[in-house]
Amino acid sequence: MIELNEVRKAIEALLLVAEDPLSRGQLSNLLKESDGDDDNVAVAQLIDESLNLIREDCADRAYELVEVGSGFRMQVKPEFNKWIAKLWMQRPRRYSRALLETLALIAYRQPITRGEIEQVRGVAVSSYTLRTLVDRGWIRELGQKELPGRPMMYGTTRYFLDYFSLKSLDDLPPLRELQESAAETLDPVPQ
Amino acid sequence: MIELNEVRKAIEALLLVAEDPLSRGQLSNLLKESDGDDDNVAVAQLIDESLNLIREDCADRAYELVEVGSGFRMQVKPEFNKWIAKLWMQRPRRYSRALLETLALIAYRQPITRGEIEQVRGVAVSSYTLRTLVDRGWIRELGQKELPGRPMMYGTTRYFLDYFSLKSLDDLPPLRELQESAAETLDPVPQ
Amino acid sequence: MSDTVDEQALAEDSLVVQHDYPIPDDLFIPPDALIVILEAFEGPLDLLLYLIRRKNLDILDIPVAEVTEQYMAYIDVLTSLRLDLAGDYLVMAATLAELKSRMLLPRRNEDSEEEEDPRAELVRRLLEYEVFQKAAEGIDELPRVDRDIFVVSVERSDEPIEIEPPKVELRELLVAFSEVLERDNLRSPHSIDVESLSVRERMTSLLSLLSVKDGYLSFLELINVSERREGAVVTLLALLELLRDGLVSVVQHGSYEPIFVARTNEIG
Repeated sequence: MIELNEVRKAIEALLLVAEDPLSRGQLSNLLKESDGDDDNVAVAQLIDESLNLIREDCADRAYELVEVGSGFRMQVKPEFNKWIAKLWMQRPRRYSRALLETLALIAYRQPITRGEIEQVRGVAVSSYTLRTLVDRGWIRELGQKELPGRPMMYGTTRYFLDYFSLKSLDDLPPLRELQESAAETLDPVPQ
Repeated sequence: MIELNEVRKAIEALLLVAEDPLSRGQLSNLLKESDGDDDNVAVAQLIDESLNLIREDCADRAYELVEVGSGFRMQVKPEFNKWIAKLWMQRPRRYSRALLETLALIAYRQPITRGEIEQVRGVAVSSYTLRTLVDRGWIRELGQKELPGRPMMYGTTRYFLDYFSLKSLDDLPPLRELQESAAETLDPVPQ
Repeated sequence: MSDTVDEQALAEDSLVVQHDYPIPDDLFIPPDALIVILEAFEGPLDLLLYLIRRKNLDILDIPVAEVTEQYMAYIDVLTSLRLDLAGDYLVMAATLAELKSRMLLPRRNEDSEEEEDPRAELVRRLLEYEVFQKAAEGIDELPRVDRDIFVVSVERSDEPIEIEPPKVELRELLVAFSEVLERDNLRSPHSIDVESLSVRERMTSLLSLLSVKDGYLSFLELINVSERREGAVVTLLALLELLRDGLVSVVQHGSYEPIFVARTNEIG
């Protein structure tokens, strides 16, 4: 069987890399396999001791060990949120191309379903994108279309018009004009 | 100005959460803003001291502080990879020789056009290969070359360095050495 | 060789071939194996390098006749299997044939004492290609994120962080739209309808009006008198669009009876 300090570090590595929390059971499986016939009780004890060590060890560190519903995970202590907020603010404050294209398609082609957006864009539209647009108040659900699967239709909101200073959707440049002029007159979006 | 231990933990928090490595400049901006008129030199020194503290601190830990192309990141020490391998279900992707050779040419000969790559490889470079490399974020278009047809030139990205754990392009395995060793095994050209 | 084939599958094959060099010396090669081998070569230079290395030939003093013969034998087999040969292979075949004939010609020592070896250009290309073959292997061996390196990523705590959402300018939206249309045109060339946006907008507002009122609305209720004739036309066109899409249904109990409009589906 592996030694306590080794187990502690192995668990540390696993928790720091895992995308989801890891339960005691998962940890035990991950650690046992290496030897084969470890004593279950002994392994469980070793894991508990390691988790305690890690917990103590985090006292003077920016992260902590937290137990949530599905197991253990490492997370940054809440008092460091202000730094994280700054980091996020510093990031290029822009929406992704996927999001802008989705919004543009909804504006010009409403009412439009997710499938129809995907057809034009040629790639999947993430739920996250649509949720962001709804949260931002730019689009809304218009009801389901009478098609197999009853897909939701989306359209723009009044707030969308306000935000972009449009009196009505008619103020959006007509497609043909847009296509002709887009390449020449519109500079690349500044980064 | 903030106290060293506080800076250390803030940097720790930032590096643990950030999706990409953070450069000294980014760290400095994040830490300075809070006060406004901090002395740049003092901040830089504080950051360096903190980074050293973090580095020392990792001695008995499963992770380490590493500097790559675009800055600093925390990564699991290689000796703990065996534990993660069990957790990590996704099998590492293997890349075709076509893709790797194209990438190698772009890395060592940038800026380089598709035509120039084809000349060396003696075979057409598929758009698929280039697109995959762009999608992976390893290469980018650098602009068109002033030649007939204005072909696009390609170069590697900072992300390429990060992904392959290189601090700079100088860290690539030296090419000239390869050439010499190739020449050594061969007789001189008969005249 | 074009790599429209699944790159990943190809990668596995090529790696195998690269290390094992499985072409047997005798002439018989199982056709299946040959396809794999064909796909494993990255083009004529790769094939030539392989032929040279396999026989331990001196790359700087290539016996052109011998190599050409092997290369052509290989091409013949491929052709007999009716595999689509990339043009590059045929170009190389022509180059080799030309080299072979030039090597047969006696060297003229009149003009220059050291006339360049006719093979020089080919040798230069082979050496250069080999350098990058090795370089590619070198890159493949570099420690790689998610294969050899695992970056630590820790969640932040669940306490919300207040962040102002990014601002967007109308111009950005227009660029996004023209880009998506451009891509769409490239993929499936079809003309884009120039529709009146006011109709689209009206479709949206009719739909939400009908969902709010849940039930039937008379056609006249949908017409806003203050919008005058143009407004009525827009509403009518929008209604027709919605009808065509099966999103609304129109009911009239008899001639001259009021026309009612309803959403075809109940929104839950």
